[in-house]
Formats: sequence, structure tokens, C-alpha cells
Amino acid sequence: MVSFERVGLRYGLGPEILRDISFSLAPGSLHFLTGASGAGKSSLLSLLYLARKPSRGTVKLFGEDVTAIARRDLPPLRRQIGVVFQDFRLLDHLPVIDNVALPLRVQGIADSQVREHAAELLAWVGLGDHLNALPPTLSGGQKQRVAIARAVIGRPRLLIADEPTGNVDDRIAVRLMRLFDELNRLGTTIVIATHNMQLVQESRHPELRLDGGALYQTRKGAA
Amino acid sequence: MVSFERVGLRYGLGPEILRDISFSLAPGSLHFLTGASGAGKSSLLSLLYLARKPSRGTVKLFGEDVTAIARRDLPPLRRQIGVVFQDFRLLDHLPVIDNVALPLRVQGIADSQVREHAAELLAWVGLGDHLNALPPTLSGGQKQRVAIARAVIGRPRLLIADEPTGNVDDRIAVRLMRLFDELNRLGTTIVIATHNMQLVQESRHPELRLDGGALYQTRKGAA
Amino acid sequence: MKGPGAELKGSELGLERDRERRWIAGVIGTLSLLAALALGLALALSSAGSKWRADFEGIATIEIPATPDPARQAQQLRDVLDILRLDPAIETAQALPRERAEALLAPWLGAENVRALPLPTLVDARLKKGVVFDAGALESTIKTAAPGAQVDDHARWLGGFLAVARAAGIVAVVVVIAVGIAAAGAVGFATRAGLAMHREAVDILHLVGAEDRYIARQFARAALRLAFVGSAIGTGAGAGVLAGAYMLATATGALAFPLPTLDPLGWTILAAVPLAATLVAAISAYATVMRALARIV
Amino acid sequence: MKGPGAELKGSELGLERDRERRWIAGVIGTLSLLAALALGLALALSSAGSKWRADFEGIATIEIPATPDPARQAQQLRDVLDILRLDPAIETAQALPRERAEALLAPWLGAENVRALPLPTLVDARLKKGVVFDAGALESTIKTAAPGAQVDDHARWLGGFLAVARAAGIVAVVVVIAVGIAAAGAVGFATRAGLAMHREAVDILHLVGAEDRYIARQFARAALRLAFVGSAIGTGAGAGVLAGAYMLATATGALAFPLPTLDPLGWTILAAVPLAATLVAAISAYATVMRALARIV
Ligand SMILES: Nc1ncnc2c1ncn2[C@@H]1O[C@H](COP(=O)(O)OP(=O)(O)OP(=O)(O)O)[C@@H](O)[C@H]1O
Ligand SMILES: Nc1ncnc2c1ncn2[C@@H]1O[C@H](COP(=O)(O)OP(=O)(O)OP(=O)(O)O)[C@@H](O)[C@H]1O
Ligand SMILES: [Mg+2]
Ligand SMILES: [Mg+2]
Repeated sequence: MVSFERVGLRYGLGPEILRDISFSLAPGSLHFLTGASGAGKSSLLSLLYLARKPSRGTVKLFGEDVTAIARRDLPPLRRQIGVVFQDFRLLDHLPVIDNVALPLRVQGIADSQVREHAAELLAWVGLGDHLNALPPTLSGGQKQRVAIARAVIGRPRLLIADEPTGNVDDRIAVRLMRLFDELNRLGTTIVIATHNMQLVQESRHPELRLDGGALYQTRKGAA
Repeated sequence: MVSFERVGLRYGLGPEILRDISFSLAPGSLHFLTGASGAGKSSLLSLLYLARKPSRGTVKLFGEDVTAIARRDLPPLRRQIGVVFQDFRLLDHLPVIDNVALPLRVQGIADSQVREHAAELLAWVGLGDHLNALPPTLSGGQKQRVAIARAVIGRPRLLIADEPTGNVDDRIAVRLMRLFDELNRLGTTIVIATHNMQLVQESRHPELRLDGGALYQTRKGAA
Repeated sequence: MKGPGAELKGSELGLERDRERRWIAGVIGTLSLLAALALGLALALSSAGSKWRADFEGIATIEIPATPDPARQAQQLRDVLDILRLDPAIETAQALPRERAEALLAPWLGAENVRALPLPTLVDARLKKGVVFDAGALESTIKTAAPGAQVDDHARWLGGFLAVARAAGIVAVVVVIAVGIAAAGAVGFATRAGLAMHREAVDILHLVGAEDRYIARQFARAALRLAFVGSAIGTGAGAGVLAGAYMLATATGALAFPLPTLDPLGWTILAAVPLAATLVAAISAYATVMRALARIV
Repeated sequence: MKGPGAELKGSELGLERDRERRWIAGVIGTLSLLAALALGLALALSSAGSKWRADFEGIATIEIPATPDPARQAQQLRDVLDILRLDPAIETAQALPRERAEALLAPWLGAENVRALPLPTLVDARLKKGVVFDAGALESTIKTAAPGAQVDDHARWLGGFLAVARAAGIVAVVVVIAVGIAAAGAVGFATRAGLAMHREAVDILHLVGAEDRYIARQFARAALRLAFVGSAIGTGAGAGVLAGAYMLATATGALAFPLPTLDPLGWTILAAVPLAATLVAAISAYATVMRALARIV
């Protein structure tokens, strides 16, 4: 599903943020990605969701070497990946429902179908009565849930979430984890970066820990 | 220091987010503000840092009724308030050190003094080696610490933090809480909105809880 | 707040709400106005050229200088007419009545005085079509009969005028091409500015799987809309100026230039200006976005 | 990455990096060019007016018509000169030499023929300063000596010309005012667009305690910079066009208009155009921001 081979990443002429990272994720697995602030979690995830290419090494996704892929072949790959960004990245001038519908819209799927589906998903994350709100009028936790709905609407094979419980209280955090679990059971491979150690410890899923640019696979477990 | 009298807040023609809120904060106190996502924490704080006026009721700050204040008298009041926003609100095109220096700069204080002070503060929050980085190149937790440094550089009498530990791990969360405690001991009145119930429970400071638009003062305590 | 279904298809970037880029409509409008005026002027000159050529091509004028002796001058005229009748290139020849010359001088000398004056005689000769006419050779021959006589086949000034009209046509084409390049450049600039402004939204679209052309289409559509409005107004203003100039010219009778108000080809060419401008803008925006996006990951 | 201290004071909004608003320099430039041309033309006309007035005011021309009898015409001239010498409004009077009139007609009739012709006689009369001169009355008197004689004191065409120059001056002032209003409007529009673009940054500045005028100053500074560059280029181009026109006019000798190349007042007025434009832009930006900010919390 996902495999990194001796991957290194640096920004510009800076030091290597990630050094010699090798790991692979089995289809249908769920992993937590942990590490101190600035350890490189978001950076590693950005390699996974194809926002940048590694400085060295190989990243394989769904069996394809994405470091060698042509630009025009990226969109179909990206459509199989759902992402919840740490800073949400919603389009402020579009109503919530259109933000959620975006991944289907850009594929040219008919509006009527898309909106119904988006409305269902928003109800599912508890925002059924905010369909037409604009993102700037939402609370932090509400935005986060819109971001999650957008990430899953395309039924991605790989779901990536960066700190998805950072802005919600424990009750919602637990609910979101159950939601991720459910998607995982339906076959989606999931990677969740988080600071919430309680969440990690209470879960049966394995943890990948970043420290000093290296990746440690602790609790080789259930997946 | 701060007192709310029968304060109500609605956005546009929507329902009242806050209803009949009355409370007061003693000088030198530290309060947590809790509540579910969407309960109105950020909204209440925005009344405190003078970003909006309540729909009804009276808000007094430092003894002045800010609901009746003239526009031109706001800046001096705002300079006595430091804010850490939930979404950081850094200026992306300015280096970190200039972002931190901003509150002093807009008061016309000489650059030389300001920069030294900003550099010290950044070292104090653990970003001494990122003085000239631009915010988009920082990790989530790093941005949050820049936002905190900016909030305290003006030695505010009132410090308001919205989810200041949302993007950092427990180790840094504890360090930040110690930092707030320290500022509080030096006399700063502090209000922290948070979902981190562990943080609240481990602290000796009182909690204000928002629920259904009403405010409940639990654990009337130390302050 | 907008209701569901209230937004336009393909408005994810919200480009249509950018007031900052509306100046491009003004630029395209001004350029269209320029293009319309250049084209209109060139068409006017070319149509005037055809008319003047029809009027003056095929006519030569012979001037026999004034002499104090009217009888001698009359004899010279008869000799010249004889020569002209024998010339194979000349169809007909006819002396202009003396009144034409008198009318020219009357304001200077008083009509009464002029009547007593010796005046030059003018002869109009209609040339045969398709036969080469050599004004120089004819002049030499005529000078034997009437010393100092001159032959003017209008070729010099008509040729000069036609050269000017041709040059104006070339200038108009150059202006239209320059205007097209300037419009494409301005739209390219505005599009790059728009890309920079919406960089974040473009990133989001990419990350949710949008193809470059999906994004480029939105910019092309926005440019198309602005360019169409601008160029329609600009071309309309240009056509208005041309029509106004025509009316002024006919009203005062000051200009001999027939303006191409009723030339259907001319109006078609003018009407094509906004369409061309719109097309140029849309293509420029599309190409700019595709090129810019190819440079990012 | 910028080192500490590398950035300009007061650049918190980063307005100087907005490429989207650079068009305002082009607009201000075009408007300045317009203002410079309008002013230059008005100054040229006014200076030409002074010169022509100096040349022609105080001179009257008397024309005695041609008669076939030269002796009679000479007698008429003598009579007219006598009348003129007695007129209290006339300082001196002098007949123009016959050659002047001959030169005018030679191209038409041939120099030889003209020499034998009866021609009208022209007399220049210099008027006394401060004495009222009645051309009509003089003409009646002269007609008794020389029937058909005409007196022209140039007042009509000089008056017409001066009226045109005055009208041009008024038009120039109106153009400059309109240009100023348009510039202020464009800057206001661009500033509102800039405020919208940087709304978030403006909010941040407010929340950390910045006063409205602190923010307004940044916009004023940005507008000032753009307007200065634009208007300097535009006014320079306008001055170039005026200088080019002057050179062309003097080289071809085609124009009798002396252009104000060396009139220090004229150049000062032209030099004031970019300064005025810059000032207008800065003030408009400042006022726009202050007004817009007063409307938010
Ligand atoms: N675009 C960038 N350019 C330069 N440096 C960057 C960029 N993005 C991140 N960095 C640097 O890379 C390091 C790792 O950042 P990253 O965002 O991956 O950390 P993280 O583990 O996600 O942290 P957090 O838990 O705070 O979100 C940081 O030191 C950061 O300053
Ligand atoms: N600008 C706005 N316009 C309209 N509604 C708004 C606006 N800002 C907030 N709201 C609404 O007010 C309610 C409270 O929002 P608020 O951001 O205060 O919640 P919160 O307690 O901070 O939540 P969170 O923990 O998720 O940050 C939400 O339902 C939100 O949709
Ligand atoms: Mg991160
Ligand atoms: Mg909040």
C-alpha cells in the first residue's frame, strides 16, 4: 500500500528534517504517527499525500513509485487519498457543503448526486444544520469536522489525518476515533498524526514515532 | 478587572450563542474556559479582546464600559490585552521575530529595543534558532509558540489564550502551562480556553464552563 | 448566505469576486478602442482611396500658360487639342471653360479685373483604359505647340495618397497585432497575479485531485468574462467615435473622406474585435495557468 | 530569507509586494500624461497668444482695390495716406511695396504676367497706444477717396484666436481637475481592494493595538510610491511629446505657434504635475482607509 525506502527530506538548504526513513503500511492498517512538535510529522504526511517529493529515497503508493511519476498522473492518485490538514484548508468563500463536495466536483461528477452525499456526511459528523454556513463562521472544532467530511467523501483508499483531534474535546475526539475505526474496518488504510498520547495508548493500533529525523515503529501490533 | 453583566451575543440573525452571561474576574486570577466544540468559547473570548461588541449587556474591562467606548479609545485598551488565537493569526510574509515584535512596533517603539526583546522571548518559548523563519515554514506547534510570544511581549495586564495547547504534545503543554502560571504570578490576569480536561483537572485554577449559551462557574477556587 | 445550488458551476476559486483584477477589463477596453480606431481609420482610408482612384485615375490635366495675347493662346489650345486627339492613349480631351480659372482669381483681383486678364487654359483628357500613358513624352510634344505647357496625370499625388492609405493599412495591422500582444500580456500578468492571490485555494484543488486544466479553465472563464465586457465597451466606444467623426465630416462637408459606415466588410471586421480580444484573453489565461502550474510540484 | 533589520519600517502589511495593485501606477501615469499635454497645450496657446497680440495688436491694414488705371490707383493711395496722417488714432502709415502682392500671385499667373497686372495696394498703419480706433468710421472716410477700400484692424481674427486660447486654458483647467478626481477615485478603488485583500492582516494589526492612522499611513505610503513612479513617467512622456512637437514645428516651420519650451513658469507648472498626483494619491489612500476603518468595529 505505502512503502518508504531510505527517504530523506530537507527544506531548501536547511538540515534534513527526515533521515533515512524506511517503512511500509499494509492495506487496511491504521497507524498513529507521533513525535514532538517540529519532529517532522506534518512533513512526513505531506510526502504521503503527494504535496512534495522527498529529497532522496523512494516513496511507493499503491504499488507506484511516486517519486518518478509524471505530473499529469498525479490527480488520479490524489483522488484515492483523503487528507485532513492540521490547519483545515477550507475554501472560505464556499459554503460548508460545497467544501465537502469539492473532491467529487473536481472529478466532474454531477452536482445533484454530490450535494446529497455531502449533506449526509455533514450530518454524520454532527454538522447537519450548518450546511450553508461559510467556514469563517464556524468554531475551530466545527471546521475540523468539515475537513474530515471532505477527506472521506471520495471513499479514499488511504486516509491521512494531521492532528484531527487537536481542536475538539475528548468526547468528540472519541467519536472521531470511532469514525476512523469504522472507515478502517471498511478497508481504508489510515495514518493519524497526533499529540494525544491518551488516544494512542487506548487504541489497539500501532504507533510510528518520529524522533531526531528517524522513525521508530513501536508496539508492532494489530494491523 | 473584567466583568460581564447579562451579556448576550448573536451572529447576524442567528440564535443567541451566549445568553445572559454574568461573571467577573479578579485582577491576578487565572481561569480556564471550557465547553463543547461550538459552545461559544472563542466567541466569549472575542468579546474580552474587543474584537466585537455584545448584542446586549455590558462588558467592563479595567473598570471601563467597553460597550460604550469610542473607536479611537480602543487601541490603548487593546495594548493592555495579549491574545493567543486558536488559528494563530501570524503575518505570513514577516519573519517570526517581526511577528513577535508587532505589538510594540505599532506603538512606535524603536526597532532596536523591540527586536532584542522579541529574540529573548522566542528563545524562552524554544524558538531561539527560528528568529528569521517565515510562519509558513513552521510546524503547527512552532506557530502556536510564536503566537504566545507575540501575546506576552507587550506585558499585558490581561492575557487571553484560545486553545494554546491544541497543537503541542503533553510535554510542551505542561511547559506552556508553567509559563502561564509564571506570568500569572507576576500579576497578569489570564483566561485560557481549552479542551484539555487533564490540564484543567491537574491545575489549582478555577474553571468557567459554557453550556447551552450559559456560563457555569465550577470549582470556585484559588484565584 | 447562498442557498444550495445557488453558485455557478466551476466557481471554486471565487475568481469572479476579485475586484482587484477588474482593471483588466479597462485595459482590454482601451486596447479594443485603439484597435477599433486603427481598423476604422484604415478602412476609411482604403475606401476613400478606391473612390478617389475611381474619380481621378484615367484623367490627365494639361495647363497652357497665360499669354497677354488671347488669339495666340486660342491657337495654342487648338494645336494642343489636335495633338491630344492623335495620341493613342487618350480617349477624349476637352478644354475647361475660362470661368473655372476666373473663379479662382476673383477674390484676389476683383471679378471685374479678372475678366480682362490673360489666364492659363486647362484641358481635361480622359485616358484609354489598358493603354500605357506617358505624361513626360506627351508634355514634350505639347511644349512644341505651347511653350511652358504642363501635363499632370495626377499619378504623383494619387500615388502618394494611395501609398499613404496602404501605409495606414499596414500601420493598422501592426497596431492590431501590437494590441493583441499587449492584451495577451496584460491578461497573462493579471492571471499570474490571480494565481498568486489564490495560491492556497489552487493548492487545495490540487490536493483533492483537480487536474491543471480544471484550474486553468476557471481562470480562462474569468478572463473571458472580463475581456468580453471590456472589449465590447471599448469597441462600441470606438465605433461611436468613428460614427461621430463621419457625421461631423458629412455635416460640415469638411472632409472628402468617405467613411466606411455602410461597408458591410468594415463593420464585420469591427465586430470581430471584441470576439478576438475575448478569445485572446481566454487563451492567454489558460496558457499562463498551465505553464505556471507545470512549474510547481 | 530576510535578515533582522532588513525590512522597511512600517511594512507590516506587505503592501509593497502586491503586484495586483501596480496597475494604479499605469493609471496615474496615463492621467499625468493627459494633464501634462493639456497644460502644455494651454501654455503653448497662451504664449502664442501673447506673441501674436504683440505682433498684430496696434496695426491696421488698408487695402485699396486694383484698378486698370495705375495713375488713378497711385492718386487713391496718396489720398488715403493723407487721410491716415490726419487721423488722431494713427501713429504712422506706410504702403507695402508692390512686390509683396506680386509674390502672392506669381505662382498662379507666372511672374512675367503678374508684373503687367493691376494689383491692389496694401497700407500698414501703426495705431497710437491708448487711443480708441474705429475701423468702421475710418473705412467710410477712406471709401470717399478710394471706392471699395477696406480697413482691417485684425481685431476679429486676433480676438477669435485669443478666445480660442482662453477656451483652451479653461479646458486645460477642467481636464486637470477631472484628471485629479479620476486619480483620486482610482486610488480610492485600489485602496479599498487592498484593504479587502489584507483584511486579515489589518484585523491583526488592530487587535495588537494599532491605531487607524498607523494602518492608513501604510496605505498612503504605498499609494504615494506607486503614484510617484507612474506620474513621473507619465509627465516625462508628456513633456517629451511637447518637446518633440516643438522640435517638429520649428524644424518644418509649419507652425506659427511658439511652444513654451523656455517659459520657466510653464516648466514649473509641468513639474508640479507629478507632485500634485503623488499628493492626491497619498491623501486619497489615507482618507479612504480612515473612512473604511471607521465602519468596522
Ligand atoms: N515549508 C517549510 N520550509 C522550511 N522549513 C519547514 C517547512 N515546513 C516545515 N519546516 C520545518 O520542518 C520541521 C518539521 O516541521 P513539521 O511541520 O513537519 O513538524 P510537526 O512534527 O508536524 O510539528 P507539529 O506537531 O508542531 O505540527 C520544523 O522545524 C519546521 O520549521
Ligand atoms: N462569525 C460568525 N458568524 C456566524 N456564526 C459564528 C461566527 N463565529 C462563530 N459562529 C458560531 O457560533 C458558535 C460558537 O462558535 P465558537 O467559535 O465560539 O465555539 P467554540 O466554543 O470556540 O468551539 P471550538 O471548541 O470548536 O473552537 C458556533 O456554532 C459557530 O458556528
Ligand atoms: Mg504538524
Ligand atoms: Mg474556538
